[in-house]
Amino acid sequence: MASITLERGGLLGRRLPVAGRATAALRRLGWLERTAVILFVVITVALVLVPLVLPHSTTRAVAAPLQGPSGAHLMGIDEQGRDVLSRVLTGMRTSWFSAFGVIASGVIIGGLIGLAAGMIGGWVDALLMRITDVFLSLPGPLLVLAVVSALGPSLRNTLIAVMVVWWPFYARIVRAEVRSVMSRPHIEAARMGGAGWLTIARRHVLPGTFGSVLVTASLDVSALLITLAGLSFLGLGSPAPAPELGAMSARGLTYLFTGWWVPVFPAIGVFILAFIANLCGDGVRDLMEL
Amino acid sequence: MATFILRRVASLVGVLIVLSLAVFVIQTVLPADPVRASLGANASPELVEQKREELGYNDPLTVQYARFVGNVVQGDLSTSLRTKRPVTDDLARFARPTFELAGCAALLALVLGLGLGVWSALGGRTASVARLVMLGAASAPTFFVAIVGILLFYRRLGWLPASGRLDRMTIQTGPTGLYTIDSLLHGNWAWFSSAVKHLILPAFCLAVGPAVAIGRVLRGALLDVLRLDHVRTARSKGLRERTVVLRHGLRNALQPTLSMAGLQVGLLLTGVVVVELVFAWPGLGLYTTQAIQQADFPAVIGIVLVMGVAYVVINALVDIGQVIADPRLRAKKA
Amino acid sequence: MTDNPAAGADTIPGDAVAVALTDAAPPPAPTGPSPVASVRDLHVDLHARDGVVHALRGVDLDIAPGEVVALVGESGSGKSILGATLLGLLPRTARPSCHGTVVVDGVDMLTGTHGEQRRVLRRSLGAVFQDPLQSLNPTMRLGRQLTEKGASPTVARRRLQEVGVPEAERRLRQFPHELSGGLRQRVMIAMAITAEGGDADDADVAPQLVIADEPTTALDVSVQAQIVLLFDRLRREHGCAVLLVTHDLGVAASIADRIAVLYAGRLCEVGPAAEVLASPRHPYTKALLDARLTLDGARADADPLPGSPPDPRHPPQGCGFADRCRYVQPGCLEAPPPLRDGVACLFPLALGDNTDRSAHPAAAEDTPVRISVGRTLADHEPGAADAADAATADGSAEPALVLERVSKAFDLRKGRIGSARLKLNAVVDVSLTVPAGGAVALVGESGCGKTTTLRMATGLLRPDSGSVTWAAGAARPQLVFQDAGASLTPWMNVLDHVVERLRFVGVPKGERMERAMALLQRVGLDGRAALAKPRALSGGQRQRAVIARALASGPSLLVCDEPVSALDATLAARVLGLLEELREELGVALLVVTHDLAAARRLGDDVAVMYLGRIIEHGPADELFERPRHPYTQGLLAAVPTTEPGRLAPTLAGEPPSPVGEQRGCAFVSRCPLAVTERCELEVPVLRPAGPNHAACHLLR
Amino acid sequence: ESTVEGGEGGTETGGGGDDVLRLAFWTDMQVPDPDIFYEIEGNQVVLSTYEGLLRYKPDEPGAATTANEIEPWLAESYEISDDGLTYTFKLRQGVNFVDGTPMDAEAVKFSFERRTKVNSSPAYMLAEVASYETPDPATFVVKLTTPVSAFLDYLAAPYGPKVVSPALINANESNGDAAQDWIKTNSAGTGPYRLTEFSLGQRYVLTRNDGYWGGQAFFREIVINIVPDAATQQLQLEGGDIDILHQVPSSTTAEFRGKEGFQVVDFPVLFKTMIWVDPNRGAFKDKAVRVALREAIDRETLIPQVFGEDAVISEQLYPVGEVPEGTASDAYEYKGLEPLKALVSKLPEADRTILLGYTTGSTNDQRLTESIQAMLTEAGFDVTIKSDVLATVFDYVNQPDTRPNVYVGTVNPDAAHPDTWARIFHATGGALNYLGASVPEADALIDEGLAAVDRDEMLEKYAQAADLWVEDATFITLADVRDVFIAGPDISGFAHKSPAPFTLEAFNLTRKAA
Ligand SMILES: Nc1ncnc2c1ncn2[C@@H]1O[C@H](COP(=O)(O)OP(=O)(O)OP(=O)(O)O)[C@@H](O)[C@H]1O
Ligand SMILES: Nc1ncnc2c1ncn2[C@@H]1O[C@H](COP(=O)(O)OP(=O)(O)OP(=O)(O)O)[C@@H](O)[C@H]1O
Ligand SMILES: [Mg+2]
Ligand SMILES: [Mg+2]
Repeated sequence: MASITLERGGLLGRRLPVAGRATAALRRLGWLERTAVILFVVITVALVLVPLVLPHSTTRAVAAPLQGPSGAHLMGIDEQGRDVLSRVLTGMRTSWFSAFGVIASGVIIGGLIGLAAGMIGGWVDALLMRITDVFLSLPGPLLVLAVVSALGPSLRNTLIAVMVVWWPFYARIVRAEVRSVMSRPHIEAARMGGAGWLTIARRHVLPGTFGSVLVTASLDVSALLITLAGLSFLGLGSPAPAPELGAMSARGLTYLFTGWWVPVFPAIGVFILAFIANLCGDGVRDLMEL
Repeated sequence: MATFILRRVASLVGVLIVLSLAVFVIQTVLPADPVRASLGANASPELVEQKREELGYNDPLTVQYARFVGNVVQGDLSTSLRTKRPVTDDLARFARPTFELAGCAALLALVLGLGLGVWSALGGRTASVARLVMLGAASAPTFFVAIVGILLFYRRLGWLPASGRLDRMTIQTGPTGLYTIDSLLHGNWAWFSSAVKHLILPAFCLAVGPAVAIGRVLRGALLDVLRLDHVRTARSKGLRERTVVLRHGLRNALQPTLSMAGLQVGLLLTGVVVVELVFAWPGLGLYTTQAIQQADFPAVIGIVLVMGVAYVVINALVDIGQVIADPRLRAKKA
Repeated sequence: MTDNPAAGADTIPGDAVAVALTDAAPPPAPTGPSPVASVRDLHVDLHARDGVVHALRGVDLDIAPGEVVALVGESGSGKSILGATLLGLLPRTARPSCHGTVVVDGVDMLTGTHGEQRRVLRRSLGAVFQDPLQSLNPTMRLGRQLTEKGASPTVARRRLQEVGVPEAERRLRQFPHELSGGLRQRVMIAMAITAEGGDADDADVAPQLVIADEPTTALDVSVQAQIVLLFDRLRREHGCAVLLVTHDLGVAASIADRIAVLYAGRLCEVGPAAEVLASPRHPYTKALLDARLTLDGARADADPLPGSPPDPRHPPQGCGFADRCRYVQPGCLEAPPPLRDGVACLFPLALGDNTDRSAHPAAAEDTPVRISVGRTLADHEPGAADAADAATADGSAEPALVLERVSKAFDLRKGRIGSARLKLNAVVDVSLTVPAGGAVALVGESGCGKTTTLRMATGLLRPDSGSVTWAAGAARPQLVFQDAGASLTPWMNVLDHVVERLRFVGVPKGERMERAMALLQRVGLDGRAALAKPRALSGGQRQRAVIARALASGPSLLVCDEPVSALDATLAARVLGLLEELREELGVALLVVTHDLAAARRLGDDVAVMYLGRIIEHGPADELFERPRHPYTQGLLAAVPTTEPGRLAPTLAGEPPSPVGEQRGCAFVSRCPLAVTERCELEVPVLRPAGPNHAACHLLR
Repeated sequence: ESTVEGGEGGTETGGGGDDVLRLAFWTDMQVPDPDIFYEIEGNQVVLSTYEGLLRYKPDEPGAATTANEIEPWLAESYEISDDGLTYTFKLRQGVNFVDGTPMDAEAVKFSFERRTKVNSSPAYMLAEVASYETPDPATFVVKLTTPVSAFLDYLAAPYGPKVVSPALINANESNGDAAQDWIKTNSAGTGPYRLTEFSLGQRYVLTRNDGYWGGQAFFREIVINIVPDAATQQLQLEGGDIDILHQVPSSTTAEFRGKEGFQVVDFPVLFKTMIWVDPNRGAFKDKAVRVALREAIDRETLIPQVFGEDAVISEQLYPVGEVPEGTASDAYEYKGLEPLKALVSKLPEADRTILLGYTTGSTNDQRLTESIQAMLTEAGFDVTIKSDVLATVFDYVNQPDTRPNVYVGTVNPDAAHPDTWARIFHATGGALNYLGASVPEADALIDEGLAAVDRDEMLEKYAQAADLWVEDATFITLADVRDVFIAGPDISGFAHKSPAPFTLEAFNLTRKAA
């Protein structure tokens, strides 16, 4: 180390670009997880584009009811004469982004509460955590049932109800993470250097919670997909004819023996999404543990 | 221990208060007329009014709530609008099958979960099979598993029944209301085998999700624990690998696994509703759907309270389990 | 082993030597009975994420029955891997690939069946690992853990007594967390010396070989000395051989019969302990000895061992030490020198010659292949100097720090309902003054309140009583934390840390980057390290980064908590050197906490000794080390291992009592070797002048 | 606790012999108390265990229509005074209750009084009673305060007064509850079966009443399991674990109609599927829009598409057989979407957004709703579908601003008298006149009709009222639904009364020998 020869430009220029880091990270994953991460991205993009490529209307009859899968209708025609493929795709899109919505809200609400509790500590922490505990100990599905039966079944109401029971997970995780970060000497070091609490929160605490939040969130996607599908199956999602996977399966059950494709394909739709999400979650966790 | 119990009781009370308040608030905002719904279309307005008065729906909500709390404290959850029975009776009746189902499912989930977790953590070459199995199972919605199960085991193979708790037979109930146990107590084998047969499919469907969740957490925890120093110590003693894993690994990996198991209880509840619906299992899930359809508020409140208690109690049990599993916590939580 | 003193002077090209010796070399087995363990040409490759690590690259070693072999070397040299190989416990996640033979008790631990290996582990081997807090199963009672290997409860109890665990019967039913670290390590040792016996229920069998991997590193000096002696006693009583893995030559010197020095996966010197210590023949061994801090106050060579070990993923073709060796010759780079006559060097230092460089054929001239990584302390004008100008400018009379009778107690909230709340008196009535530009060292065992004192001194913790005064007008004292790595924000690179600190002190945006780079350069970090995340830095680099960050605020006082305890001797020496330079150049005062007495002697003008929250003795460094007054100080000094073989004679028994609750009388009574009087039991002694020192003991004349 | 739950006989009855009939309920019924029960699911239990003085004559399977003819039952004959105020019943002799006590005038009086005392939903049927007289054990006289033309229908209706055993009721009374508690799990009627097990959520068991006055029913036992899931029900039917299914979606009946080894039998029933339109707000304030809406609905294609063979296009405002054919016609001419489109295009933006409701859980209604949504969307409306639980639907009358603008439902009246239909669904303030339609002239007409002593006059009034409502276009009657049962191959003896949906005459059912 004869001398330090890097000038400023050179210094900064040597940071790996994000894309490069991402591929480097990807390379460290097993093939299965790597495929999943790629699929995750692909399916998200594809689902965004679904309305543009939808072969048929999701609510209007396009053919005689209850016809099996064929070249023209890959997943067949349902009891109302609608194209199952179009409905399943749209349903997948709704599920996928609903799950993200709930998680995003959970992360934001839970994150803020967890951060406040973890950083302030003392009675604020105690109070916030008691509140969180109460929400956490609410039997989620029951609350959803109650809320939905009160506000009427609609996707929005279901999502609100699920959000109500979902954020406490994040509040807990973030708080735990914040507490452990706060107990690390680097916080004292920053404070000793004269950092204000905002700087500490932003630069020295929050980034430390990203990892576990990301891991939890990515594993949660599948849990949410399944929970939402289950609620929708119970008739607690959007009312018909909205193409929702769980509800489609539930209603289609009647045709299990006359037109298996009506209930089965939506269920497979849920399965595929949840599978990708799960695989990805595992991948993210493995990555974070490195 | 005393602190622990006190704290639990306090949290239980808190949860119950919040839950019942929530239901009460919902009750006011709900655009439904439970009295009219229970009396039917032809009831005269006077009759409806009279019933409303009788049931106290005309009082201010605070009065209703105060009365409700007073009654609950005395163990009275009032009468279901629909079944016209005391809600406590109904709950006692419907809770038992659910308890039996959920209990079996929880046991099954634990066993399957532990098995899957250990297998996938240590299975060597077959571990990836275990992981795929778990991923698959974790991705299948309960209703899907249930449909496939019925199609396969009832319709195709005819091995297992698809609905109810028992074949039609005359039985002595009691003392527990759990048929598997009662039948054994009465020494009635036909009864027992029928009860078990009816239990298998629904319990399995209910168990799949939690089992996989437990399995995955256990796998992670086990892999972490097996990296720890004390496991190296155990290996240095020349113990069998199986002994090392079971005695030194598993127990120390139980902590996060139990936490996960506690969280799963919440999810089990959604599953219960779906499974009871599909398998015609006469439990709380069924009661719940019926009560909600009919805006049977006393029943809904009762269900919510019972489930809330169950949830808190189970989580307390999980905590106790954790303390038992880890002597270090004993010192802390004592 | 044939004695061949001429070998070292040979000028035969390395290749030829290697070939000749490999063909002809008799196994370097010690004479006498057949060895309990015999390692031959052992190569171990481990698969890490970023490549294959060649952890061991041809190691031959025999361990005779009843012999203590100390395996020493820098961090990463492969010591633990060798130990693990003997135990057949290489980390599986690293998919180890080995070749060579490792025969223990007749079974090859590389190729033997699992059953055979397990049998050897149960009957012939025992293992003790570094961290006693982690090495016992936290959820299993000690009795069960002790008998798992096949020993009967009777034997287990006896073993516990032998290793000096009081109340053995009760301990069998306890869990590890209920014991202190020292006791836990004793339990580990007790466990290591059990073995599956014959059929008799209380057959008292001990293994033939105990492999102890850094068994004392995590322990306090006083406890460390006790454990070392315990090993010595046990091997005498049970006749088991010990492979003692350690990075501390002092520990090795204390009990080892032979010392094996490992460097970059190869043994560079093996020999009787006395010989190796007295007259090392491999330049590396010599450098190691030179780098060692000693208590005698001699300020050793600032950097006897420049550079760092080779990257284990890409070991050099030739001698691994070549690029750090002062005496390197072209021949050294061609092939790894074989271990011949106990030393793996083509040009070994002459026997008995510990100092004369000219004796070495290559010493006179500078080697052309030397890779220059020398210290460049004065190469650049330190850019940070101006940040500290204020401190130096008025560094006259006003002390940098005055602590006056500061106390701190922590509440322990673990009381059950109804029981009284417990107080832990971490620091009691401590007074301390650090003069401007001065240096004070604070020493004491773990948990005696050193860190707490420092936190109060830097304003991170408010004392319960007493006052803390900083030099007026100067920047706040900066603490260099005990765990340097943890005091860096994991997701920020080093440069960001320093830049941020400069922002806080109001350095204009345009200047920050330059100032930061200058500072980093000053402490010896290059551009690559500047951009690395803390995780990617070595221990020494982290320490430097933390120092640079602290300097960015321009403090008049740098408070260092255990700055070198986590570092290898060579790295430690360099960091200490750096601190000394900073003090001289920047005029920054130092308050250094350490449990390493040698480091304290080297750094401190004044030294204060703490025991259980109080300062029990302080005075000028030389005086305190040469003529300690307090029995505790005396005991501490006696417990420090030196390289004089067999010198260790600790006088301190036991461990410090609990700091919880009210203290009556002298805290040291329970361990005091002097005749304790009633007054000692009842009255807390205060610091009184004792010669140039101050000491708190009733029994001082 | 050690009670016998599975039947008092104490004999094991296995999975189901030939003399056990296995049925399925979708959900638990309300209490099986004839003076409280007021739902549809559960009629099978109440009507198999209790009987009234009169009954509707059962129809044959496949009957295209029904006359809803009333016949004496526990009464052998009856007379009505000219002023329509006094009803005299001659009671059938030799009828015993399940407990063996004889059925006589006192018992009938006791039963009628019990209904008023319990004062639950069905009590309204006896609201106009002035007094009862029992001149002799075989004669029962009811005096009304005012003529009620529907009174005979009430007595014949499924929810009409049933005769219960005073001995049993008195014996099991506690705290003056008229044995309401006891009767939740027991029965006290004269019917061909008695209730022997009532396990909520699981199963109800009816056991043959061997002392039944009409003879002995074929099935020794009827076991009714609660099976809430359609697929499970269907699977169990196919697996032979259930003998008869009811209330199945039309797609399933369509499937089974063509299937070997199953019978699909259907009957006329008083169900009508119709559309309620809220005339009080938005687009549909304008009658022209309502008319255009009605004429945009092509019943000829819509009904077969949704119901298959399970419904026929509605021809009258009233359910089948309540008023003479040709009267109260709801016919209209299908004019396509264009007229509606034209009107919608003129509507203010805000009025084009409409809420379309249906009741949660009804598959056929849901499909119908979806089709109508598609149609309305095409016409230019912005349609949101909302499904509500029944309790919420009942509350629509109190939610004039948030309830749906258009509601699709399938409903039935308590009895075959037009008043039981008109008064709840169409009359101003009717409990199930969900969306607040009101034609005051029609209200007056049905009041006159109810008070009419002369049957023809009565029918005339109701028909006139119906014409006014049809003219108002607030109700669009779509279909007369049929009550369809799917049964295993060996069941026969199907008989069904049109006012009692989902219910077969338990006494008539038999199993053919295999
Ligand atoms: N599990 C592992 N996977 C990959 N590489 C490893 C693993 N364990 C050790 N190594 C590498 O093997 C080499 C030797 O490590 P070893 O632990 O034997 O060093 P050591 O001499 O014991 O050092 P220390 O004094 O720090 O304990 C190092 O380069 C280390 O990085
Ligand atoms: N925040 C705290 N709460 C409770 N007890 C504490 C706290 N910090 C320190 N202690 C206790 O105070 C005593 C002194 O701790 P301190 O960290 O100052 O010791 P130390 O001399 O630095 O030891 P070491 O060499 O192990 O770092 C210890 O017994 C410790 O357990
Ligand atoms: Mg090591
Ligand atoms: Mg410390």
